Amino acid sequence: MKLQFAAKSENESFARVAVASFISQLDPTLEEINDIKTVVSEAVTNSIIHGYEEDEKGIVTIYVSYDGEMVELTIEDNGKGIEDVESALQPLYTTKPELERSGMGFTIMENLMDDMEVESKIGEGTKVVLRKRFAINNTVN
Amino acid sequence: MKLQFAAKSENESFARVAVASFISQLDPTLEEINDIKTVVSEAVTNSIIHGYEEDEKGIVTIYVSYDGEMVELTIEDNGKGIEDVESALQPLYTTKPELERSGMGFTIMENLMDDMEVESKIGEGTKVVLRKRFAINNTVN
Amino acid sequence: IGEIQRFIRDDGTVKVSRSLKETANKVRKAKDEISKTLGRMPTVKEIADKLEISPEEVIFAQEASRAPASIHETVFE
Ligand SMILES: Nc1ncnc2c1ncn2[C@@H]1O[C@H](COP(=O)(O)OP(=O)(O)O)[C@@H](O)[C@H]1O
Ligand SMILES: Nc1ncnc2c1ncn2[C@@H]1O[C@H](COP(=O)(O)OP(=O)(O)O)[C@@H](O)[C@H]1O
Ligand SMILES: [Mg+2]
Ligand SMILES: [Mg+2]
Repeated sequence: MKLQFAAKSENESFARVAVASFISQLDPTLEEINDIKTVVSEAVTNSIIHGYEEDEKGIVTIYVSYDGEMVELTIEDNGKGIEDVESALQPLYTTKPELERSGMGFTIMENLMDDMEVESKIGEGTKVVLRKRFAINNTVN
Repeated sequence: MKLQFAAKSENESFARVAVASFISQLDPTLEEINDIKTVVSEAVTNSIIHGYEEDEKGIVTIYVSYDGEMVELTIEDNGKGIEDVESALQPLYTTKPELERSGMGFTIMENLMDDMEVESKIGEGTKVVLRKRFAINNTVN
Repeated sequence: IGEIQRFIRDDGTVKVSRSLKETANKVRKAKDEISKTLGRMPTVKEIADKLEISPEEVIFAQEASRAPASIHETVFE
Protein backbone atom coordinates (compact mmCIF):
# COMPACT_ATOMS: atom_id res chain seq x y z
CA MET A 1 0.00 0.00 0.00
CA LYS A 2 0.96 3.58 -0.52
CA LEU A 3 -0.07 6.52 1.62
CA GLN A 4 0.56 10.24 1.06
CA PHE A 5 -0.30 13.16 3.32
CA ALA A 6 0.58 16.76 4.10
CA ALA A 7 3.61 17.42 6.31
CA LYS A 8 1.78 18.53 9.43
CA SER A 9 2.24 17.12 12.91
CA GLU A 10 -1.50 16.45 13.18
CA ASN A 11 -1.06 13.75 10.53
CA GLU A 12 1.52 11.80 12.52
CA SER A 13 -1.04 9.95 14.61
CA PHE A 14 -3.06 9.21 11.47
CA ALA A 15 0.01 7.77 9.71
CA ARG A 16 0.81 5.59 12.71
CA VAL A 17 -2.68 4.11 12.91
CA ALA A 18 -3.00 3.67 9.12
CA VAL A 19 0.23 1.65 8.97
CA ALA A 20 -0.68 -0.28 12.13
CA SER A 21 -4.08 -1.16 10.75
CA PHE A 22 -2.53 -2.40 7.50
CA ILE A 23 0.03 -4.51 9.42
CA SER A 24 -2.67 -5.83 11.75
CA GLN A 25 -3.71 -8.11 8.85
CA LEU A 26 -0.58 -10.13 9.71
CA ASP A 27 -1.95 -10.89 13.19
CA PRO A 28 1.04 -9.31 14.99
CA THR A 29 1.64 -9.18 18.72
CA LEU A 30 1.07 -5.96 20.63
CA GLU A 31 4.81 -5.55 20.92
CA GLU A 32 5.33 -5.90 17.17
CA ILE A 33 2.65 -3.35 16.38
CA ASN A 34 3.99 -0.92 18.98
CA ASP A 35 7.45 -1.17 17.44
CA ILE A 36 6.00 -0.44 14.01
CA LYS A 37 4.08 2.56 15.36
CA THR A 38 7.20 3.91 17.05
CA VAL A 39 9.35 3.74 13.92
CA VAL A 40 6.60 5.31 11.79
CA SER A 41 6.39 8.16 14.31
CA GLU A 42 10.12 8.72 14.30
CA ALA A 43 10.47 8.66 10.52
CA VAL A 44 7.37 10.75 9.80
CA THR A 45 8.34 13.32 12.45
CA ASN A 46 11.78 13.59 10.87
CA SER A 47 10.26 14.25 7.44
CA ILE A 48 7.90 16.89 8.84
CA ILE A 49 10.30 18.67 11.20
CA HIS A 50 13.66 18.27 9.48
CA GLY A 51 12.77 17.51 5.86
CA TYR A 52 10.06 20.14 5.37
CA GLU A 53 10.62 22.28 8.48
CA GLU A 54 6.85 22.09 9.01
CA ASP A 55 5.96 23.52 5.61
CA GLU A 56 2.51 21.93 5.13
CA LYS A 57 2.86 22.00 1.37
CA GLY A 58 5.37 19.15 1.74
CA ILE A 59 4.11 15.63 1.08
CA VAL A 60 5.20 12.58 3.07
CA THR A 61 4.91 9.21 1.30
CA ILE A 62 4.78 5.83 3.02
CA TYR A 63 4.94 2.44 1.29
CA VAL A 64 4.23 -0.80 3.14
CA SER A 65 4.52 -4.28 1.72
CA TYR A 66 4.86 -7.83 2.95
CA ASP A 67 6.35 -10.69 0.95
CA GLY A 68 5.48 -13.58 3.26
CA GLU A 69 8.62 -13.10 5.31
CA MET A 70 9.55 -9.44 5.74
CA VAL A 71 7.52 -6.27 6.21
CA GLU A 72 9.13 -3.46 4.25
CA LEU A 73 8.32 0.08 5.29
CA THR A 74 9.51 3.07 3.24
CA ILE A 75 9.10 6.64 4.49
CA GLU A 76 10.00 9.27 1.93
CA ASP A 77 10.02 13.04 1.62
CA ASN A 78 11.10 15.59 -0.97
CA GLY A 79 12.45 17.92 1.66
CA LYS A 80 15.82 19.48 2.19
CA GLY A 81 17.80 16.25 2.62
CA ILE A 82 20.55 15.25 5.03
CA GLU A 83 24.01 16.76 4.61
CA ASP A 84 25.94 13.95 6.28
CA VAL A 85 23.95 10.72 6.62
CA GLU A 86 26.68 8.87 8.52
CA SER A 87 26.73 11.49 11.28
CA ALA A 88 22.93 11.73 11.32
CA LEU A 89 22.72 8.01 12.16
CA GLN A 90 24.89 8.41 15.27
CA PRO A 91 23.12 8.30 18.65
CA LEU A 92 22.48 11.78 20.09
CA TYR A 93 23.32 13.52 16.80
CA THR A 94 20.78 16.26 16.08
CA THR A 95 20.73 19.45 14.02
CA LYS A 96 17.83 20.84 16.03
CA PRO A 97 18.95 20.80 19.68
CA GLU A 98 16.67 23.79 20.29
CA LEU A 99 13.63 21.59 19.64
CA GLU A 100 14.48 19.33 22.56
CA ARG A 101 14.81 16.50 20.09
CA SER A 102 16.80 13.65 21.50
CA GLY A 103 18.92 12.79 18.48
CA MET A 104 17.85 9.17 19.01
CA GLY A 105 15.36 8.79 16.14
CA PHE A 106 17.53 6.77 13.76
CA THR A 107 19.01 4.77 16.64
CA ILE A 108 15.52 3.77 17.75
CA MET A 109 14.47 2.83 14.20
CA GLU A 110 17.59 0.74 13.70
CA ASN A 111 17.11 -1.06 17.03
CA LEU A 112 13.42 -1.87 16.65
CA MET A 113 13.72 -3.16 13.09
CA ASP A 114 15.89 -5.86 11.52
CA ASP A 115 17.28 -3.63 8.81
CA MET A 116 17.48 0.10 7.99
CA GLU A 117 18.68 1.96 4.90
CA VAL A 118 18.82 5.74 4.64
CA GLU A 119 19.24 7.50 1.29
CA SER A 120 19.32 11.27 1.13
CA LYS A 121 20.31 14.03 -1.25
CA ILE A 122 20.54 17.71 -0.36
CA GLY A 123 17.63 19.60 -1.91
CA GLU A 124 15.96 16.42 -3.13
CA GLY A 125 14.82 14.59 -0.05
CA THR A 126 15.22 11.59 2.18
CA LYS A 127 14.12 7.97 1.96
CA VAL A 128 14.23 5.58 4.90
CA VAL A 129 13.67 1.86 4.24
CA LEU A 130 12.95 -0.31 7.26
CA ARG A 131 12.50 -4.09 7.27
CA LYS A 132 11.30 -6.50 9.90
CA ARG A 133 10.76 -10.24 9.82
CA PHE A 134 7.12 -11.32 10.31
CA ALA A 135 6.62 -15.04 10.52
CA ILE A 136 3.27 -15.78 8.98
CA ASN A 137 2.08 -17.05 5.63
CA ASN A 138 0.29 -14.19 4.02
CA THR A 139 0.97 -11.45 1.53
CA VAL A 140 -0.30 -7.91 1.68
CA ASN A 141 0.43 -4.97 -0.57
CA MET B 1 -4.35 12.52 1.71
CA LYS B 2 -4.04 9.82 -0.88
CA LEU B 3 -4.18 6.09 -0.29
CA GLN B 4 -3.53 3.21 -2.69
CA PHE B 5 -3.85 -0.51 -2.08
CA ALA B 6 -4.33 -3.86 -3.81
CA ALA B 7 -7.87 -4.88 -4.77
CA LYS B 8 -8.38 -7.60 -2.18
CA SER B 9 -11.26 -7.86 0.26
CA GLU B 10 -8.85 -8.06 3.20
CA ASN B 11 -7.91 -4.44 2.52
CA GLU B 12 -11.45 -3.15 2.93
CA SER B 13 -11.17 -2.96 6.70
CA PHE B 14 -7.82 -1.18 6.41
CA ALA B 15 -9.33 1.39 4.02
CA ARG B 16 -12.17 2.06 6.48
CA VAL B 17 -9.74 2.66 9.34
CA ALA B 18 -7.39 4.83 7.27
CA VAL B 19 -10.15 7.13 5.99
CA ALA B 20 -12.08 7.26 9.28
CA SER B 21 -8.96 7.95 11.31
CA PHE B 22 -8.01 10.76 8.93
CA ILE B 23 -11.50 12.25 9.30
CA SER B 24 -11.30 11.84 13.09
CA GLN B 25 -9.12 14.97 13.06
CA LEU B 26 -12.28 16.96 12.23
CA ASP B 27 -13.91 16.08 15.56
CA PRO B 28 -16.79 14.06 14.09
CA THR B 29 -19.52 12.29 16.04
CA LEU B 30 -19.50 8.50 16.09
CA GLU B 31 -22.48 8.59 13.79
CA GLU B 32 -20.63 10.70 11.22
CA ILE B 33 -17.67 8.30 11.40
CA ASN B 34 -19.94 5.30 10.92
CA ASP B 35 -21.46 6.91 7.83
CA ILE B 36 -18.01 7.57 6.39
CA LYS B 37 -16.94 3.97 7.08
CA THR B 38 -20.07 2.64 5.43
CA VAL B 39 -19.62 4.63 2.22
CA VAL B 40 -15.92 3.71 2.05
CA SER B 41 -16.89 0.03 2.39
CA GLU B 42 -19.51 0.26 -0.34
CA ALA B 43 -17.29 2.10 -2.81
CA VAL B 44 -14.16 0.03 -2.14
CA THR B 45 -16.10 -3.23 -2.34
CA ASN B 46 -17.53 -2.12 -5.69
CA SER B 47 -14.04 -1.42 -7.03
CA ILE B 48 -12.76 -4.78 -5.83
CA ILE B 49 -15.72 -6.97 -6.80
CA HIS B 50 -17.12 -5.23 -9.87
CA GLY B 51 -14.21 -3.08 -11.11
CA TYR B 52 -11.45 -5.66 -10.80
CA GLU B 53 -13.50 -8.82 -10.27
CA GLU B 54 -11.13 -9.58 -7.38
CA ASP B 55 -7.98 -9.48 -9.49
CA GLU B 56 -5.47 -8.50 -6.79
CA LYS B 57 -3.22 -6.80 -9.31
CA GLY B 58 -5.81 -4.01 -9.45
CA ILE B 59 -5.13 -0.85 -7.44
CA VAL B 60 -7.80 1.12 -5.59
CA THR B 61 -7.05 4.80 -4.96
CA ILE B 62 -8.73 6.96 -2.33
CA TYR B 63 -8.35 10.74 -1.95
CA VAL B 64 -9.65 12.58 1.09
CA SER B 65 -9.60 16.33 1.58
CA TYR B 66 -11.34 18.95 3.67
CA ASP B 67 -11.67 22.62 2.77
CA GLY B 68 -13.07 23.96 6.03
CA GLU B 69 -16.63 23.14 5.02
CA MET B 70 -16.89 19.92 3.02
CA VAL B 71 -15.14 16.58 3.22
CA GLU B 72 -14.48 15.30 -0.28
CA LEU B 73 -13.90 11.59 -0.69
CA THR B 74 -12.85 10.12 -4.05
CA ILE B 75 -12.69 6.36 -4.63
CA GLU B 76 -11.19 5.39 -7.96
CA ASP B 77 -10.29 2.24 -9.84
CA ASN B 78 -8.89 1.39 -13.26
CA GLY B 79 -11.16 -1.59 -13.62
CA LYS B 80 -13.68 -2.58 -16.22
CA GLY B 81 -16.00 0.40 -15.80
CA ILE B 82 -19.79 0.67 -15.73
CA GLU B 83 -21.75 0.19 -18.95
CA ASP B 84 -24.80 2.24 -17.95
CA VAL B 85 -24.18 4.53 -14.97
CA GLU B 86 -27.76 5.78 -14.80
CA SER B 87 -29.11 2.25 -14.34
CA ALA B 88 -26.32 1.34 -11.92
CA LEU B 89 -27.43 4.16 -9.60
CA GLN B 90 -30.97 2.78 -9.33
CA PRO B 91 -31.91 1.01 -6.09
CA LEU B 92 -31.73 -2.79 -6.36
CA TYR B 93 -29.87 -2.67 -9.68
CA THR B 94 -27.02 -5.19 -9.68
CA THR B 95 -25.04 -7.04 -12.34
CA LYS B 96 -23.97 -9.71 -9.86
CA PRO B 97 -27.19 -11.13 -8.38
CA GLU B 98 -25.35 -14.45 -7.89
CA LEU B 99 -23.10 -12.82 -5.28
CA GLU B 100 -26.08 -12.01 -3.06
CA ARG B 101 -25.24 -8.35 -3.49
CA SER B 102 -28.15 -6.12 -2.64
CA GLY B 103 -27.85 -3.58 -5.45
CA MET B 104 -28.13 -0.86 -2.80
CA GLY B 105 -24.49 0.33 -2.70
CA PHE B 106 -24.91 3.56 -4.67
CA THR B 107 -28.27 4.26 -3.00
CA ILE B 108 -26.63 3.98 0.44
CA MET B 109 -23.71 6.23 -0.59
CA GLU B 110 -26.07 8.85 -2.00
CA ASN B 111 -28.23 8.80 1.11
CA LEU B 112 -25.45 9.02 3.68
CA MET B 113 -23.58 11.83 1.91
CA ASP B 114 -24.66 15.29 0.74
CA ASP B 115 -23.47 14.83 -2.80
CA MET B 116 -22.37 11.99 -5.11
CA GLU B 117 -20.87 12.01 -8.60
CA VAL B 118 -20.07 8.85 -10.55
CA GLU B 119 -17.85 8.89 -13.62
CA SER B 120 -17.08 5.71 -15.47
CA LYS B 121 -15.73 4.54 -18.80
CA ILE B 122 -15.77 0.97 -20.08
CA GLY B 123 -12.28 -0.53 -19.93
CA GLU B 124 -10.86 2.53 -18.14
CA GLY B 125 -12.39 2.52 -14.71
CA THR B 126 -14.72 4.20 -12.27
CA LYS B 127 -14.46 7.26 -10.06
CA VAL B 128 -16.93 8.03 -7.28
CA VAL B 129 -16.79 11.48 -5.66
CA LEU B 130 -18.65 11.87 -2.39
CA ARG B 131 -19.06 15.09 -0.39
CA LYS B 132 -20.35 15.77 3.07
CA ARG B 133 -20.62 18.99 5.07
CA PHE B 134 -18.48 19.01 8.22
CA ALA B 135 -18.96 22.05 10.39
CA ILE B 136 -15.66 22.70 12.06
CA ASN B 137 -12.87 25.15 11.50
CA ASN B 138 -9.92 23.16 10.35
CA THR B 139 -8.28 22.12 7.12
CA VAL B 140 -6.72 18.77 6.41
CA ASN B 141 -5.27 17.28 3.27
CA ILE C 1 -9.66 -17.47 32.35
CA GLY C 2 -8.08 -14.55 34.21
CA GLU C 3 -5.04 -16.71 34.89
CA ILE C 4 -4.74 -17.64 31.25
CA GLN C 5 -5.07 -14.03 30.13
CA ARG C 6 -2.40 -12.94 32.59
CA PHE C 7 -0.15 -15.72 31.37
CA ILE C 8 -0.58 -14.63 27.76
CA ARG C 9 0.19 -11.06 28.70
CA ASP C 10 3.25 -11.89 30.77
CA ASP C 11 4.49 -14.05 27.96
CA GLY C 12 4.73 -10.91 25.83
CA THR C 13 2.85 -12.66 23.06
CA VAL C 14 -0.53 -10.98 23.44
CA LYS C 15 -1.96 -10.44 19.99
CA VAL C 16 -2.86 -6.93 18.97
CA SER C 17 -6.31 -8.19 17.98
CA ARG C 18 -7.03 -9.01 21.62
CA SER C 19 -5.72 -5.71 22.91
CA LEU C 20 -7.81 -3.83 20.33
CA LYS C 21 -10.93 -5.70 21.39
CA GLU C 22 -10.34 -4.72 25.00
CA THR C 23 -10.00 -1.10 23.92
CA ALA C 24 -13.15 -1.46 21.81
CA ASN C 25 -15.03 -2.59 24.92
CA LYS C 26 -13.81 0.48 26.78
CA VAL C 27 -14.88 2.64 23.82
CA ARG C 28 -18.37 1.11 23.97
CA LYS C 29 -18.63 1.73 27.72
CA ALA C 30 -17.34 5.30 27.40
CA LYS C 31 -19.81 5.95 24.58
CA ASP C 32 -22.74 4.76 26.73
CA GLU C 33 -21.62 6.79 29.75
CA ILE C 34 -21.06 10.01 27.82
CA SER C 35 -24.33 9.57 25.92
CA LYS C 36 -26.18 9.27 29.23
CA THR C 37 -24.52 12.35 30.71
CA LEU C 38 -24.84 14.58 27.65
CA GLY C 39 -28.07 13.22 26.20
CA ARG C 40 -26.49 12.91 22.76
CA MET C 41 -23.99 10.82 20.82
CA PRO C 42 -20.44 11.69 21.88
CA THR C 43 -17.84 12.88 19.42
CA VAL C 44 -14.86 10.66 18.74
CA LYS C 45 -12.68 13.16 20.57
CA GLU C 46 -14.85 13.08 23.70
CA ILE C 47 -14.38 9.31 23.87
CA ALA C 48 -10.65 9.59 23.12
CA ASP C 49 -10.17 12.17 25.89
CA LYS C 50 -12.00 10.00 28.42
CA LEU C 51 -9.84 6.96 27.58
CA GLU C 52 -6.67 9.06 27.20
CA ILE C 53 -5.92 7.74 23.73
CA SER C 54 -5.93 9.48 20.34
CA PRO C 55 -9.11 9.74 18.24
CA GLU C 56 -7.32 7.64 15.61
CA GLU C 57 -6.83 4.84 18.16
CA VAL C 58 -10.56 4.96 18.98
CA ILE C 59 -11.32 4.34 15.30
CA PHE C 60 -8.76 1.53 15.05
CA ALA C 61 -10.13 -0.26 18.12
CA GLN C 62 -13.74 0.13 17.03
CA GLU C 63 -12.97 -1.54 13.72
CA ALA C 64 -11.34 -4.49 15.49
CA SER C 65 -14.53 -5.31 17.39
CA ARG C 66 -16.26 -5.77 14.05
CA ALA C 67 -13.70 -8.16 12.54
CA PRO C 68 -14.55 -11.88 12.69
CA ALA C 69 -13.02 -13.64 15.69
CA SER C 70 -9.92 -15.71 15.03
CA ILE C 71 -9.51 -19.23 16.42
CA HIS C 72 -7.28 -17.76 19.10
CA GLU C 73 -10.06 -15.44 20.25
CA THR C 74 -12.67 -18.20 20.26
CA VAL C 75 -10.54 -20.42 22.50
CA PHE C 76 -10.08 -17.81 25.22
CA GLU C 77 -13.33 -15.89 24.97
N1 LIG D 1 13.74 13.37 6.73
C1 LIG D 1 14.81 14.13 7.08
N2 LIG D 1 15.13 15.24 6.35
C2 LIG D 1 16.19 16.00 6.68
N3 LIG D 1 17.01 15.75 7.73
C3 LIG D 1 16.75 14.67 8.49
C4 LIG D 1 15.65 13.82 8.21
N4 LIG D 1 15.64 12.83 9.13
C5 LIG D 1 16.69 13.05 9.94
N5 LIG D 1 17.37 14.16 9.57
C6 LIG D 1 18.60 14.68 10.20
O1 LIG D 1 19.16 13.65 11.00
C7 LIG D 1 19.29 14.10 12.35
C8 LIG D 1 19.10 12.95 13.31
O2 LIG D 1 17.78 12.47 13.26
P1 LIG D 1 17.20 11.73 14.54
O3 LIG D 1 18.13 10.61 14.87
O4 LIG D 1 15.78 11.36 14.28
O5 LIG D 1 17.30 12.82 15.70
P2 LIG D 1 16.40 14.11 15.92
O6 LIG D 1 15.20 14.06 15.03
O7 LIG D 1 16.05 14.04 17.37
O8 LIG D 1 17.26 15.30 15.59
C9 LIG D 1 18.29 15.23 12.48
O9 LIG D 1 18.63 16.13 13.50
C10 LIG D 1 18.35 15.86 11.10
O10 LIG D 1 19.45 16.72 10.97
N1 LIG E 1 -16.30 0.30 -9.39
C1 LIG E 1 -17.15 -0.31 -10.23
N2 LIG E 1 -16.71 -0.88 -11.37
C2 LIG E 1 -17.55 -1.51 -12.23
N3 LIG E 1 -18.89 -1.62 -12.00
C3 LIG E 1 -19.39 -1.07 -10.88
C4 LIG E 1 -18.56 -0.40 -9.94
N4 LIG E 1 -19.35 0.06 -8.93
C5 LIG E 1 -20.60 -0.32 -9.24
N5 LIG E 1 -20.64 -0.99 -10.41
C6 LIG E 1 -21.87 -1.51 -11.09
O1 LIG E 1 -23.01 -0.88 -10.51
C7 LIG E 1 -23.89 -1.87 -9.98
C8 LIG E 1 -24.60 -1.32 -8.77
O2 LIG E 1 -23.69 -1.13 -7.68
P1 LIG E 1 -24.25 -1.16 -6.20
O3 LIG E 1 -25.36 -0.17 -6.10
O4 LIG E 1 -23.10 -0.98 -5.26
O5 LIG E 1 -24.87 -2.61 -6.06
P2 LIG E 1 -24.12 -4.02 -5.92
O6 LIG E 1 -22.67 -3.76 -5.62
O7 LIG E 1 -24.83 -4.67 -4.78
O8 LIG E 1 -24.31 -4.74 -7.23
C9 LIG E 1 -23.03 -3.08 -9.75
O9 LIG E 1 -23.79 -4.28 -9.76
C10 LIG E 1 -22.05 -3.01 -10.91
O10 LIG E 1 -22.61 -3.48 -12.10
MG1 LIG F 1 13.98 12.37 14.88
MG1 LIG G 1 -22.01 -2.47 -4.18
